[in-house]
Amino acid sequence: METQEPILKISNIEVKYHEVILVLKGVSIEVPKGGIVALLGANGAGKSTTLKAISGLLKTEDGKVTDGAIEFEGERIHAQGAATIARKGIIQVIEGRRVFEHLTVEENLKVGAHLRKSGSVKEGLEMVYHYFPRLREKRNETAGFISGGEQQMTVVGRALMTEPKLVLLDEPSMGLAPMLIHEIFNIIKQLNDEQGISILLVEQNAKLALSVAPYAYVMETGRIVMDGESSALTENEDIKDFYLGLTDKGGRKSFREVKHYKRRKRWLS
Amino acid sequence: METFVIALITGVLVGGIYALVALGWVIIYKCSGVLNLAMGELTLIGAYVTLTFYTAGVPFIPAVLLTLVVGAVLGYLTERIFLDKLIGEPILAVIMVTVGLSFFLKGLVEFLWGTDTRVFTPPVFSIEPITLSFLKISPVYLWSFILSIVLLILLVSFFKFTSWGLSMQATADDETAALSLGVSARFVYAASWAIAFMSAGVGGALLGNINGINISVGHLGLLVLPAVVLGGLNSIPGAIVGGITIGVLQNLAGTYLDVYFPGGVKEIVPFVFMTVFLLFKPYGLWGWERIERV
Amino acid sequence: MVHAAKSKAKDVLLELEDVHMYFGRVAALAGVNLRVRKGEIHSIIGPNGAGKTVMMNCINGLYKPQRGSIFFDGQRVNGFAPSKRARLGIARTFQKIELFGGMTVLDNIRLGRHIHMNSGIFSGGMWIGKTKREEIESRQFIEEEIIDLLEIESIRHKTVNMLPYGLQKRVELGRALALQPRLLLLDEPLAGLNLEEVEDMARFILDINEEERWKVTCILVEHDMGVVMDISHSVFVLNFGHKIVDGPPEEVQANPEVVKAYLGEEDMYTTRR
Amino acid sequence: MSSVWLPCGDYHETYSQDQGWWQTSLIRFKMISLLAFVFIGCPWALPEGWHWIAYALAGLGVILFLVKIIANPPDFKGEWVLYPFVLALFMLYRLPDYYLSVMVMIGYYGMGALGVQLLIGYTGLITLGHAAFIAVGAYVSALMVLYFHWPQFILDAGLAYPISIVVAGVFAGFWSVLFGLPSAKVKGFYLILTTMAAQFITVDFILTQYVAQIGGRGQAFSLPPGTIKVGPWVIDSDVKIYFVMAVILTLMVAFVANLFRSRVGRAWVAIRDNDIAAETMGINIVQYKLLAFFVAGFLGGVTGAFWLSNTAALSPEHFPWFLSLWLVGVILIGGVGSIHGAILGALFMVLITESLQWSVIPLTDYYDEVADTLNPGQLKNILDWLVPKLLMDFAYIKDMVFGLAICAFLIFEPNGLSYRWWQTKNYFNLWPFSY
Amino acid sequence: LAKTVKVGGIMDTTGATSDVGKDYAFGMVEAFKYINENGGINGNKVKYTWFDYGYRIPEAITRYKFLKRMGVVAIMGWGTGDTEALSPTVNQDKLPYVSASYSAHLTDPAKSKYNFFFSSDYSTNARACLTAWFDKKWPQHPDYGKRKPRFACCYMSASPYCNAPIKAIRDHATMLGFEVGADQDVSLFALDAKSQINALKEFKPDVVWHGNTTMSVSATMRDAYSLGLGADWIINNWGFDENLPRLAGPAAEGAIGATPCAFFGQKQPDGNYYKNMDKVVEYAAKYNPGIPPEKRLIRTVQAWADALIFWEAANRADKAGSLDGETIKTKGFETMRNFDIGLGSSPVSYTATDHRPTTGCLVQEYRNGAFNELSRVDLKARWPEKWANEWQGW
Ligand SMILES: Nc1ncnc2c1ncn2[C@@H]1O[C@H](COP(=O)(O)OP(=O)(O)OP(=O)(O)O)[C@@H](O)[C@H]1O
Ligand SMILES: Nc1ncnc2c1ncn2[C@@H]1O[C@H](COP(=O)(O)OP(=O)(O)OP(=O)(O)O)[C@@H](O)[C@H]1O
Ligand SMILES: [Mg+2]
Ligand SMILES: [Mg+2]
Repeated sequence: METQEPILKISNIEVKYHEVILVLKGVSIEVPKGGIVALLGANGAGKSTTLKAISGLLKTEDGKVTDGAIEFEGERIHAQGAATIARKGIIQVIEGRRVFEHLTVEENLKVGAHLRKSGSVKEGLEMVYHYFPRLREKRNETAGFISGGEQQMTVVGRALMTEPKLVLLDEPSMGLAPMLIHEIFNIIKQLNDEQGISILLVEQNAKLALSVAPYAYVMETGRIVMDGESSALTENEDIKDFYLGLTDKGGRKSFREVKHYKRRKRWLS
Repeated sequence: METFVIALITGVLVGGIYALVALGWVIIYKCSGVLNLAMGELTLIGAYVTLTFYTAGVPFIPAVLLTLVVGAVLGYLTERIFLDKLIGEPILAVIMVTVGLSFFLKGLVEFLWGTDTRVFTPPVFSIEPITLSFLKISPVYLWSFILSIVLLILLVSFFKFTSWGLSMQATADDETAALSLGVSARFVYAASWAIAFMSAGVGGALLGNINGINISVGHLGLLVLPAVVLGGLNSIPGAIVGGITIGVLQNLAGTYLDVYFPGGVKEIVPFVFMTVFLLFKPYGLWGWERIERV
Repeated sequence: MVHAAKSKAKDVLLELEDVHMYFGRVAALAGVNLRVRKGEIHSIIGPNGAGKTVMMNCINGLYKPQRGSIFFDGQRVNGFAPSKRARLGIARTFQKIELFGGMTVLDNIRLGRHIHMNSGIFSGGMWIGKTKREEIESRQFIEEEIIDLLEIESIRHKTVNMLPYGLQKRVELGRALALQPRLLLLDEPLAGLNLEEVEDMARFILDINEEERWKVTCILVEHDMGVVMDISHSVFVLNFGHKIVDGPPEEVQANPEVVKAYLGEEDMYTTRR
Repeated sequence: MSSVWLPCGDYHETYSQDQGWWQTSLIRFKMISLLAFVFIGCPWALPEGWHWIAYALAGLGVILFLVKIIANPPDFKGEWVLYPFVLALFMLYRLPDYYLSVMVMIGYYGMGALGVQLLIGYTGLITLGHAAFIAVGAYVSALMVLYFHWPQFILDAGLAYPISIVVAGVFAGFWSVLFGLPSAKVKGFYLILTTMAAQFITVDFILTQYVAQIGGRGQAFSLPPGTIKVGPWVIDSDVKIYFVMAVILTLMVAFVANLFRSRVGRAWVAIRDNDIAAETMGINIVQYKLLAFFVAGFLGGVTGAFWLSNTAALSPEHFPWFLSLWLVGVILIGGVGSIHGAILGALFMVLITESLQWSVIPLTDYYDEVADTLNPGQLKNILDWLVPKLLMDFAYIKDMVFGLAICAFLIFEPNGLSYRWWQTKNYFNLWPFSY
Repeated sequence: LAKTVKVGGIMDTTGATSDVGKDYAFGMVEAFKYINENGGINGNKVKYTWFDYGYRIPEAITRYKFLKRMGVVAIMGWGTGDTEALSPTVNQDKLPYVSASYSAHLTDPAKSKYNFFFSSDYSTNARACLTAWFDKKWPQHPDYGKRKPRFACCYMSASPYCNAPIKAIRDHATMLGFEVGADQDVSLFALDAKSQINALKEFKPDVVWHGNTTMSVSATMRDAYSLGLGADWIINNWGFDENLPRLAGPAAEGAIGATPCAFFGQKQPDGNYYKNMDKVVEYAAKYNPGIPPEKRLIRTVQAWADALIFWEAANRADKAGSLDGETIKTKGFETMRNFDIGLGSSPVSYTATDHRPTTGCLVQEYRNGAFNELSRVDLKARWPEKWANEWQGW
């Protein structure tokens, strides 16, 4: 799939917060048109920051792309405003279920609709309800009061309403029940197949991420430390140890055992 | 009984004026979560601009329409110059900027138009009252009442049925999320200020006709706060209902309580009432409640 | 106190009895019964929107159930405000982090000590006698017990909302511990953590639960089956307000209804990390 | 919560040290010098013919310095060398009365702002009615001083006014709690209204309509010279007023500062940042909110009582709603959530307004001196046209500039002065080893 | 050898009373130009520095201290609130304080030694107007002789300016045999006074005294007009000026008020200017050409009058030897006996025991488009012993 020309091309960008805190130290990522790419990494590695850099939301947090370039369909976008970027078809699903609490679920979806080029709002809603039947039931509830999982669906649905070309998903599985996690990930796959939407996926649950994304990058403290085909990565010892939690023997280790030995080697940095 | 009805009707009509100014507050709060303490000055400017056109020979209605245009432009500029840089800063700071703004605008008004009282000459509305049996109603109030209702309908339908209105509310709710969906916060704020300026302009134009304009007209900007709160800070119908309720309250108090508590009862009754009222409805009639889910 | 007699069973710390909680039409809890024994880790699992968080809120008093009673250590606590329940020894962490963002880690944890201090405005304002003593004692406790346990020496003086998510979760746990609670409610402490942090967190929970100087009873709400099945003594499965089963992990995993309603047919260990 | 950084090489062995007032010797030096400046530097100078004392002190400083470098005794603190010099310097000069009266205004607004800071900055209760409590304090104190029948010995000892200050504080405190009650349910901006209610009900209604009428209007609350007496001193000159201000302000700041680093203060901040979490930590929200209102009211009351000493007659017009707004402005300029904020803010606001006022003088001078000396010509014509216009509209231009100053300030420094202050301070605390 | 004499001013050009305050401030500046261009104080140049205090009393206090430090010999003040607040300080500092507040409380040297103003005080004005109405208007009333005339007051009871003369008014009304109704509170910023008027209609007064400034006065009168109250209006001096007819329109017809002096540019019945009025007009045109004459108010004239009495006092003091506050008071003001300022004001006299400038005043009435003299009332002539013994200081 590397043969395909990329829809998004990040060439070693550097990101600073408040002009001082250097968070990204030369990150390069490529997302092929109509592909899914996973981005793994520890907490504080800079995954969300990367996504914000792409979608332009950095500026609201006094962050800045100080070096490198971000190209979307061959056009440099990192200097543009968040709203402009969104209009181009890059939609970020922000970490932590940022629904419009006071609006109803349906209104939440409608807000997304104002970017639609083709198709009416009605069709859009139908499409979302088709993927998330549960939202149809809650359509008139105040979004602030529905449960975490339902909020997650609302946020993803809202992104779909905009007819995006590229969706940046930040930890979609966070706090979801196992069944729902499957559901969401199936839907992600479907969207990718049926709507041809390209997806950049940030996920803590490495095993799942690697199962849906054919290609993945691994991040540590602001650097890409490893990337490759998922199949290859799953075989990598370090990945196994740190992201899949399998012991050398491939079996699972019990947390009660983990308890008895403390820190281990800190790798690659 | 007659006195009561008189007080009631008077209150409703005076409330119309309050409603007009209250609208300005609500619009800005609804779209950017900011309490605009410069509201009084916006009203002032509206009044003076209309007056200037009127004295320049433009008939009243066109003058008001022109004021709307000017208001829109001014509102847009204000947002661009003063508030744009503050997007994402602590809300209190933004509020304080509006205080600074009120100083600036006040100074500006005094500089441009002076502090002496101006009047619409020739008078737009006749002072001769419209008489219905024992009721005597002065035309200005009647008009402002009608106008506030019209504005109510316009604005409500704007926020309910246009994708614009929705985007604005979304921004007020969660700016970042709205941005991520391509809603430009800057534009929303600019628009909200423009609208607020316009409604304030109309309010001012009518206020100016009640009895002349000078800076003290700006005081109304704050006296309507109870009306705003009564309806809920971000409810447009609330502003109207609030305005009218407060108007009625004041007049009833003035008529019946003044005997027992001589002196400014009329001015403070709204505040007393609102304090008690909030105990039962902490977010006014239709204000957005703070969602407390952990 | 009719019920008081019933739940006198020595080893029961917390007991929910036929608790109902409605929000308009939504029945978040419809007659839930739960018994938590002293010293155990009791997990609560269930689909999103099942009512787990609501249950937590009922236990520590943020919500007031319309029906049913809640006993803590044999005492009926329905009427009590959250602050009062905290004084009785119920502490908790939150699903979405609820730290005091502006403060340093140290101050956050200090706040946990609130109920163990009692200096008023005057001694406080003069900074004399009691206040001074208390402050120093509590500081000592925090340093030696909590900061040491959670391995957060390095970030003591950092402002919390600058910290990455994982550490914030840890600080929140520390703050809860500072109350020296008898019952600790953990609402999705592992959500959004990566494997390594999950392991650490699990270790802390076990320490708190087992080590002599803590011995805290824990109620754990979590979607991470791996950890839940691993470390909890018994698991309570909640499905939209109703209990499905309540028993040891093995039994629960076996239960077909649970699999259908919650885990899903496929290999349940996909979501295990 | 600005935690002070320590320069490396400067450790704390015990926790009590870590909790202490002076984190480093440098800070101690700064604080003591500051106090010396406030109490000696500004208001007091050696009378004619006594300047040799200052020089003597300087001499002592030199000697200490020599001792330090030659025979360095083990427990000889470095800053001891500096104190004599500082003192000597402060003893030589003093501010003219007018500047003292400006300082008094700064102090007055500073005191007022402290209460507001406590409510808004530390407990997150937005108030726009603080002037009401200042007013209550002022009137209580005035009533006591004027109408209360004090036992003679108290009058002789000059305790009447000091006592009245405390009583005023307590009374205002309870008054404030009364209006704080709604805060149990009312949150956020809606609280603004209830506090505004406090303002209008208290000042515009109760005080003006009833209290101010006691003993016949007008002269009733004018304080004949000599009424305000602290101990042996009759407070009748700017210097004495200044001292009253300095003492009260210092006590207030110390009190509040201590409060904020103790249990109560932390509870308030917790409520501000996240009331739900605070409640689950065992903090009784309502109780602490009311406590905050009480303390704020108390500070307000004391402020008002102090104001008596600076004015010769009391009328409700001293405490308009504008004052409440102004005080909020002060803390926003100074920085929300810091004690420095209140003081720095007051400093900024007063100095801005004052300097704007001064700038009128050259304009007036133009007529009286410049105009005639200029020989007729284009320039003179322009000036003759421009200056009167400026002079007449000066007040408005002043308002505009003031407004712009506030806006500009908040746009470029939205976290207020105290933030910068904090940075610089830490820079100096770490100095010279600031790595 | 000529030295410069410093005089300070504390004016309100941005505050609550700026609608009249600005005109007064202008007038004051022009007046001092005039003084300087006519020899100053016995050849000494006067340097007049004024500040705006925005009607904020703490501000007024700092301004006062600033001026004191500049070493001014006298201060031209403004509002009642701040004048009374400063009065004791002024006594202590021995600084003559010529204010635009004509509150009777300032006329008793026992309490306020250094406060002066040229005009009849509010209480005197009110007494005079009531008397005038009672003499001239009441007899023409159909119910004359059938019943007592009914009287009520409208004012902002919170404002020192408004409520200063209330006690005197009540006293005078009862003395003349009015039936006095309940007061109505009208805020200075009131946009409408409908409820107050409705309340008044219950009482059916024949004449109402209004104690506010022009804005709210006109508002009240318009409502009274449109609600058909049908009473005559007596208006205190700061509410009675050229703006009243502009604002109130037909409602202003028949309004009665005491004017401390003639209106701006007003001519005597014989058709030529009052004494010094030509100067006022001339200097207004000369130094503020920007403002058209019809925009200038009686306030300018009042400012002149205040400036001129100070000028006279200062001249006398200077002749008497020195120009310090105390001399200006004792050798200056308190030596004036029936000194005629011109400008249509009554001649002023001050004694060491009595600072009431005049014993009566000119009562004017607004009718068909112009202010006309209704009558000149001299209270001292009419109630000598009350004037001497009772009516001072309130
Ligand atoms: N607004 C900000 N100001 C300063 N530093 C920030 C800001 N936001 C993030 N950081 C820092 O940037 C680093 C990366 O943050 P980021 O949220 O991108 O990590 P992440 O990989 O998304 O972690 P998580 O898995 O918790 O989302 C963290 O160390 C964090 O402290
Ligand atoms: N304050 C509230 N007002 C109205 N409805 C509420 C409120 N709190 C919870 N609910 C409803 O109660 C139900 C249960 O919510 P809860 O947060 O307990 O789910 P949960 O089990 O915690 O799910 P998750 O695992 O996603 O957190 C949801 O349907 C939600 O809509
Ligand atoms: Mg992230
Ligand atoms: Mg939950």
